[in-house]
Amino acid sequence: MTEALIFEVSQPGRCAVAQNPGAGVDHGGIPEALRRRDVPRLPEVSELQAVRHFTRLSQRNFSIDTHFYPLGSCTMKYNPRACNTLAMLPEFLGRHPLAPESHSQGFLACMFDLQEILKEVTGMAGVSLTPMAGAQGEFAGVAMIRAYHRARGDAARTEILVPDAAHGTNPATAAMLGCTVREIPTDANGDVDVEALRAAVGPQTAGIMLTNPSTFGVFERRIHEIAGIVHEAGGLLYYDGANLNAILGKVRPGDMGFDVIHMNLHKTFSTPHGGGGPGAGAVGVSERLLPFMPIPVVGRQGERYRWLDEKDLPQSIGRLSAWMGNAGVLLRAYVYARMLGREGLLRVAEFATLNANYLAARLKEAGFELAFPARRASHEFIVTLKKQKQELDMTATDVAKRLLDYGFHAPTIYFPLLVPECLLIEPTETEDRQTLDSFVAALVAIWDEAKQDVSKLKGAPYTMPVRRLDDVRAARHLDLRYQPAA
Amino acid sequence: MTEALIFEVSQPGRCAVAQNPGAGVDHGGIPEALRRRDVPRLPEVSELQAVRHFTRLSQRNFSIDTHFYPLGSCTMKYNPRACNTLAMLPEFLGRHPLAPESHSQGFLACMFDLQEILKEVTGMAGVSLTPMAGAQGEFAGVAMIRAYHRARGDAARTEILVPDAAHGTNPATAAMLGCTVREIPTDANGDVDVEALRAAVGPQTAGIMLTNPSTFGVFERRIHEIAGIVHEAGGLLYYDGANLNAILGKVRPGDMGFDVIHMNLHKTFSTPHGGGGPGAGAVGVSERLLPFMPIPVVGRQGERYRWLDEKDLPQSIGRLSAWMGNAGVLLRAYVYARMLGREGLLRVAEFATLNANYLAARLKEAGFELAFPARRASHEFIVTLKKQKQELDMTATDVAKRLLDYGFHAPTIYFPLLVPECLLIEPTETEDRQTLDSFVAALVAIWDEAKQDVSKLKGAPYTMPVRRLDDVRAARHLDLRYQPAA
Amino acid sequence: MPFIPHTEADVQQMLAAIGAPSIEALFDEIPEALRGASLEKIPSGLSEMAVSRLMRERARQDGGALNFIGAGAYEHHIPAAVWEIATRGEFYSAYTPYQAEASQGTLQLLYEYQTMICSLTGMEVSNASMYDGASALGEALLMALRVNKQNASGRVLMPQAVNPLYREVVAATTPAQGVQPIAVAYDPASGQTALDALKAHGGSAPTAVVIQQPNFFGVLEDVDAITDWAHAQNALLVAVVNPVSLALLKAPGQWGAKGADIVCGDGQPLGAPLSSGGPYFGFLTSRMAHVREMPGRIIGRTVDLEGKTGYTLTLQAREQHIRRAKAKSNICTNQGLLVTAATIHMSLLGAQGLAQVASSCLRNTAQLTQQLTAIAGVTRVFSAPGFHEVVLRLNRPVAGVLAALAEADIFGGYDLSERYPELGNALLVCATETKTEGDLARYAQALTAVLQQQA
Amino acid sequence: MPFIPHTEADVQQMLAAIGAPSIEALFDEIPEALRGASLEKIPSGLSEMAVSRLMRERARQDGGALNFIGAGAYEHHIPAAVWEIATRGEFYSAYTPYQAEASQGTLQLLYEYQTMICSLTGMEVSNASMYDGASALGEALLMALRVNKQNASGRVLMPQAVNPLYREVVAATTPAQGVQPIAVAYDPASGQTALDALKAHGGSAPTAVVIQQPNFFGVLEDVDAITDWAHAQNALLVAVVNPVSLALLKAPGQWGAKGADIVCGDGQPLGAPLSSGGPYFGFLTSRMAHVREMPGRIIGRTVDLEGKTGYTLTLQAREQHIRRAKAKSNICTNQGLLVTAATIHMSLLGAQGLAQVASSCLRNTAQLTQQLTAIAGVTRVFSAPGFHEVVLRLNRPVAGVLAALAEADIFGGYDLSERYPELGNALLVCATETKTEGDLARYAQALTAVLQQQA
Repeated sequence: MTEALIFEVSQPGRCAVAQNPGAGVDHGGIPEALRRRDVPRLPEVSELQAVRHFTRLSQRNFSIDTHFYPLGSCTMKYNPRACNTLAMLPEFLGRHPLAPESHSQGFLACMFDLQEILKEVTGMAGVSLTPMAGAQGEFAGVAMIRAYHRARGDAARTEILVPDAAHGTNPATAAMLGCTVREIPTDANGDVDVEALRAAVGPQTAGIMLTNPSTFGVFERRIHEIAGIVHEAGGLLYYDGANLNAILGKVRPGDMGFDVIHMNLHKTFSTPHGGGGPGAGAVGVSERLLPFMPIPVVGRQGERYRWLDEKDLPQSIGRLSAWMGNAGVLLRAYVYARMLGREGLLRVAEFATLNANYLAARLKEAGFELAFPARRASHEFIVTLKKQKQELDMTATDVAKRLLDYGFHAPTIYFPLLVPECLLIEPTETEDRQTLDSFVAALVAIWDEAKQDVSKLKGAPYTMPVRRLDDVRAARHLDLRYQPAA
Repeated sequence: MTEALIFEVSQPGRCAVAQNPGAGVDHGGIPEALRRRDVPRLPEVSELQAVRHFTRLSQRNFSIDTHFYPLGSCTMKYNPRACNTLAMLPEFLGRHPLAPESHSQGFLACMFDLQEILKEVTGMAGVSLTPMAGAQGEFAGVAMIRAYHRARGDAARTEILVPDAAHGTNPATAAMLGCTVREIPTDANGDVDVEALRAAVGPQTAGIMLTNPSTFGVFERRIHEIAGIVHEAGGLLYYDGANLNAILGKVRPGDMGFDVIHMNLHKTFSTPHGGGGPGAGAVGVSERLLPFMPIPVVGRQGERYRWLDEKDLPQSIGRLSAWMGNAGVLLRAYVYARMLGREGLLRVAEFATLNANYLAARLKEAGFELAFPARRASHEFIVTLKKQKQELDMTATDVAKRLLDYGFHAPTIYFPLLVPECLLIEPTETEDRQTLDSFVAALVAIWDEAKQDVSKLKGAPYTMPVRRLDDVRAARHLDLRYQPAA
Repeated sequence: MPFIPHTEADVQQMLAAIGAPSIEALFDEIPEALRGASLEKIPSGLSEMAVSRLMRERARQDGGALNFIGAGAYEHHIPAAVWEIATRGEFYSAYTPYQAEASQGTLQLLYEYQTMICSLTGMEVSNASMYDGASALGEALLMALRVNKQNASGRVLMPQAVNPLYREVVAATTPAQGVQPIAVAYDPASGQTALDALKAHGGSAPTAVVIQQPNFFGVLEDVDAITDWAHAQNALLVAVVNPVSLALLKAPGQWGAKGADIVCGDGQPLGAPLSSGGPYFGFLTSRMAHVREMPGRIIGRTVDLEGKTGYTLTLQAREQHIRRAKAKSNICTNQGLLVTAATIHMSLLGAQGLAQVASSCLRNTAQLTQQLTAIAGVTRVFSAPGFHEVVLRLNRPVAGVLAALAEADIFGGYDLSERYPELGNALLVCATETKTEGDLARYAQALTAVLQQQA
Repeated sequence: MPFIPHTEADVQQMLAAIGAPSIEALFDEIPEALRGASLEKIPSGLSEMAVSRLMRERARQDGGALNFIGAGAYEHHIPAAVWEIATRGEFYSAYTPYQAEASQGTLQLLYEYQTMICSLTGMEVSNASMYDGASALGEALLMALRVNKQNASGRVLMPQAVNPLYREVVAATTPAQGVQPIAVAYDPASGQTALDALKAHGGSAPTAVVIQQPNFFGVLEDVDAITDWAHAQNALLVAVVNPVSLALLKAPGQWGAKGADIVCGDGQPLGAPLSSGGPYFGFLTSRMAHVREMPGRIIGRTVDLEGKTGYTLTLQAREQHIRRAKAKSNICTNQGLLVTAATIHMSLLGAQGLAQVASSCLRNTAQLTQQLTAIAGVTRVFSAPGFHEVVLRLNRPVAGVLAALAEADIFGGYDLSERYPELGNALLVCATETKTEGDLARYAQALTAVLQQQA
């Protein structure tokens, strides 16, 4: 059944009375000319109508809490409910960002502890928690690299190197900071072409942005050599933490030679994705970048915690949000980290990797082609349907849509761009083996369906609230808000 | 898709580690002979598995929050979410029932206020909140009637009169108190046969249990006369509050002459039904029954609140629960009552009645037969499908099951027992007119389907997680718990 | 009008469809003298904002103390997931699953619950809940009376070591149907219900023998011997148990040679917050042979018309809405949502987690006992081993000590002197897994100070 | 192992399927020297029970004060339903809706959000959120630079009456792409951004003019005149607004003759708790003509292959995952869940409710101003009418007064003296609809006492 738009069930004059503060409407001293002339089109519904509408809408979503969600590069692992409950304790929700430090010691203690935990797991010298998502963490990282070079009078370093397999945010971020982007090719085994890198570096090199393991789901084996080349050339190394779950507790970016890292706490530290956010993109830095961290940071003096701001970090790249970024997300990450603790954090990468390699082995055994069959999978791996596309016209999209009917969210498809008809599959450590086995069975069944009649797949999905949607039409005939028929 | 039993996804040795307090298992000083020998069959699942399983199960329910639920006699109206949130404030959840009064003033104030509100809306002299559901409220009521007669040395009064249309709990309750039950017939207009009543009363009469409006959805017009007859005969009048929503703020049972009443707070005061409970069956009494109220009750002395127990009410019928019944439900009812306030409570019956009469009028207009066409509907009304059964073999069950496919919960069917193929429909005041119109359209459409081919209905539902279930098999081949194949 | 969606236009159009001039006219069958309550004493409605403020302030009045009271309601950790899921609208705002096809979520969950509670108690059948432990005991005795045709006297041997509040509920609710509880003394040294004390009533052809394990004093009873003795008298053995203790203690189904006949208790320790005493839920399990005498709802597994597995209410012919005055009980609404929570709770803990919780409770109470009895003027009363509660005797009246502790925001336990005056200044103390070493030390220090101060 | 479901048997069977001798072997491509972090400084894991205790204790440290700080984050009542629904697993634990067919819930909701926020701001297109108000302003200026080909200087007239923290974020994030903010003074008497002050920079061919309504001081700007003037300069008018105020204030789309070009702000007042500053969300709306220059995600309505209505991400060619270095922004993850909450919040309030909230805020702040300025040593600074914040001047340094109030658990407002030293001992105070008469009186009494004490 379709769910009507909430505007379609609105009735003029209706409202959820208990939500009105009770007093009437007046304009106080607002001058006539500045007053609103029309009534905004907000829903006019009862509380029950709103509750029912949005509860029903929620049921039209896949989510971790309801479905296996092996979306590569997104680390869709279980979001412990306790993280939500505890981050939403009334006192935390009620704390104004400008509350005095005397009334903020509980919150600041959590933030300070989280900084320390993140320093330890990444092997970095300092952490700032303010970036509100991975892309903003990247921004902060590149901005710090720029600030570092400038502070040394080395203003010519404006080029950022990016492997061709990098996330789109990497070049987009470099561009936002006015850097030029130079792509470095990847070899057939998924490693950066070190010779090409060597040829690319120079006095213009600000740094390199690297995801390790890469978006191909394999670990960059020559990372030490790469670090040496970039550092020798005077550049810095940026670690894109999107794939941090693959090495958490196993390898530390600081130990690999990185100068700056962002962490997607909504991936690796299991804060919820919320249907598109909020995230948190904390950044960690090596000693030489400490002065440039975005503010505010939390410091400790004896038993008291306090904010560090421009007065403490005069060389800071500044503020990326009005206050402490997505503080509520940071609280969730903190609770998660404390529940895992040292032992738990040491095991994350191990079991994420076990699950990925198991799933890869089972799929390979079932006849699927791995993009990098000679490599260990990291926390994720790539299946290419090149062969099935040629032989059966079964595309990655077809498989993705049909998987929904089997009760599984689709893997990431068509990314990384360099692998044809690819499925980037990330099971995460929180899924059990039986679920992985069922997923293999579903992919095998879908392939069998394609062998019988691929048109079955082309029509998928069949069991969702809608059949396959027309994206082209959406872009051509833009319909971006409800407007009642005149 | 089916949802496996949680035992079927269990794996030996698996558990949700974060929920263990951490220390190992030991038996302290428990003697060997008293120790458990086997391991209980509880699920062995990860936290994600449990969350996913029960979240998915939840989606296999209809509920007020997702569907119109016009279940007659059950008053399925909107359960304001604030009632839940506020009743679940940590301090309320954490309060031990035996906490000292010094640390209970907040809770006791709420309970005292609720007693006062319920006294006012029912017109009774006293209220005890302890009964945990309607049936226990009935028990308390009849027990008080018995205790009253006994206290007056009138031990022979052991007969309870019950109209033939009464809820099943009425005779069942009377029986539990060792009373005999005599049924009083109802006339063609749904009123109690007053002459039969007059003939039935006597020195054996303990009292009469009456729902008004009755389960036929019509108001007992001769209630004053009935009260006179029973009182004159020395009996007391018990008001079954199941249908209190029909008169809330409009007519008070105390003003009608009732001596005792139970209220289903999970109906009239909109606490949730929870898939079967918990409820709350507070009882209200007239002056003469005050000494017999179940304990505890909350009293006020100056600014302090305190428990009243056997020391204060030595003639009490005693305790029905170890403590204050379903205290958390009572908090919800209290929040609801405060949000409605005087004005809101005055309007409940008005709009519940408006909705019922509107729906009845629309269905009548569409050709459906009302069981009591000459009467005003109260908050609910009855459609009889006698004609459709005869002509098309369309039964109340068929309509009920098919309605599910149309996205509506079924009305109560085959109750009251006296009306053939009946649908007892209670829309409640919180549903909007558009929803009622859609419900009419669905019933009309179903009738049309039956005219085309009634077998379509016999196969319903089609869109639920299961098709029509075999209840006979369930009762014959009892399968009441999971036992793995040996 | 809070929660009423009608616009003025709606009202007019609806009245027109009805053919009534006004809403008031819809009440024209009600004698006019009765109409028009004014509800003067009820204050005006509050917005959700205002009522939230009020309730938060009232809640704050009651919070913040460290609790060592048990006495039938136990403070346990409840996983956050339990109530986040249980209060989802689909569980929270659904009715009793009369339309099974649209209620498979609740029904399957209840079937899973029945499986779990049967296994925990070692029994074959369970209903889908009673109101609470006390009312479950009452229903169990009424059921025993229906089942035990051989000894239908209604006499029930009821140890005084059974929770006194449960005994009061039994006294208030069952005698009208013929239950006659007979008090059985406990041994003042061990705190156990001695077999000899039961035997003293053996001649009376008891219908049932009740035994609570652990008993109200936290003391472990000799359940095997008592069960066998009861069966030798042709009495049914009705067990009252704490479900958390069953992670470590012998399942009632295995007591003695033949096991208990009916098992009941309060499910509160399985995921229900203390919440001022409710809502909790009662559980009740028994043997398959007695299923038709059980009160309350029961869920069965069946198939749909395509042969697919599904779940439904079954054996409804026992219930009041069918059987009316001849029903097995008048219970209708039960405590479904609490069972929902308990089922999620048990799934998250598992047998392993529950055993750890029980062990922690044991350890904490043992440690607390050690610390408190090290204080001058505090002694342990009973000698028999116990579970997670202990009776201590103070050298002065308990009420004053508890009041002084409460001023330090410590709830020191339950004062036994009112209901068990023979025990003197006796205090029932409980320390569950929620208590840290710091908490225990805080109690010990506070008690030391209070006893010194009052000395 | 918290949250890891593997049994020992699972691990062994999985390794066998992989053909690896151990989990460690799966990392054999990583140089050995890098492997084996010890994480020594991280404490051992806590059970959920233990971490709950820890967090509750920390939360308690911070709670209980009465808050009169606004300054960009506003305390409003949030209906209970908002977060009970927004934190349902299906919203909470879903990803960005890349698979549209399995994400219709989120997508339809976002389409409804776009409709609401367009209507509130009087604009034609909205994206599905930015990080917060400050970053939304940054993105709005970058967008202005892309849109305004005529005046591509990058110079942006930025009144000092715009939230200083927003200006700092703009300074940190936009100059690398060519934005040059030019400070524009406010009128020290009225608190408004005077047209004359803007005109002083008129010759510089500004790309955009920013105006915040109400401005950081809570003062209402002459938006019509400024908008018309900006357009006369061929500059885009970028509006920063408080969405709650728009229930009473003229929609930016109607400012001046042609309306604002880009509207942004912080959505926090629409259902996001204060929560130490985040997560909130930024909104950004504009005209249809500029849609292809908008940053962030946009949802469109379309049909499925049966012609049924559905919703999907659209215009993705603007975004980083497609366009990479040429994307309109690097934003990827946004603040979806906050938009979910805001959409539910706006639905529960409606235009009527929002107008009542705004009116209550106005009244409360006016009443508080009256009470506080009645105290000796307290005066109002600006003459122009305002919305729900007000600048007061004290007769002594603000910091000490605020510290003394905090000791009485009152947060008295935001100390302006650091960022606006020219205003002297100036304090920015806010009283939203959450404040009762009692609260206002409590503040006034406390301030009286503090000023007397410190006098």
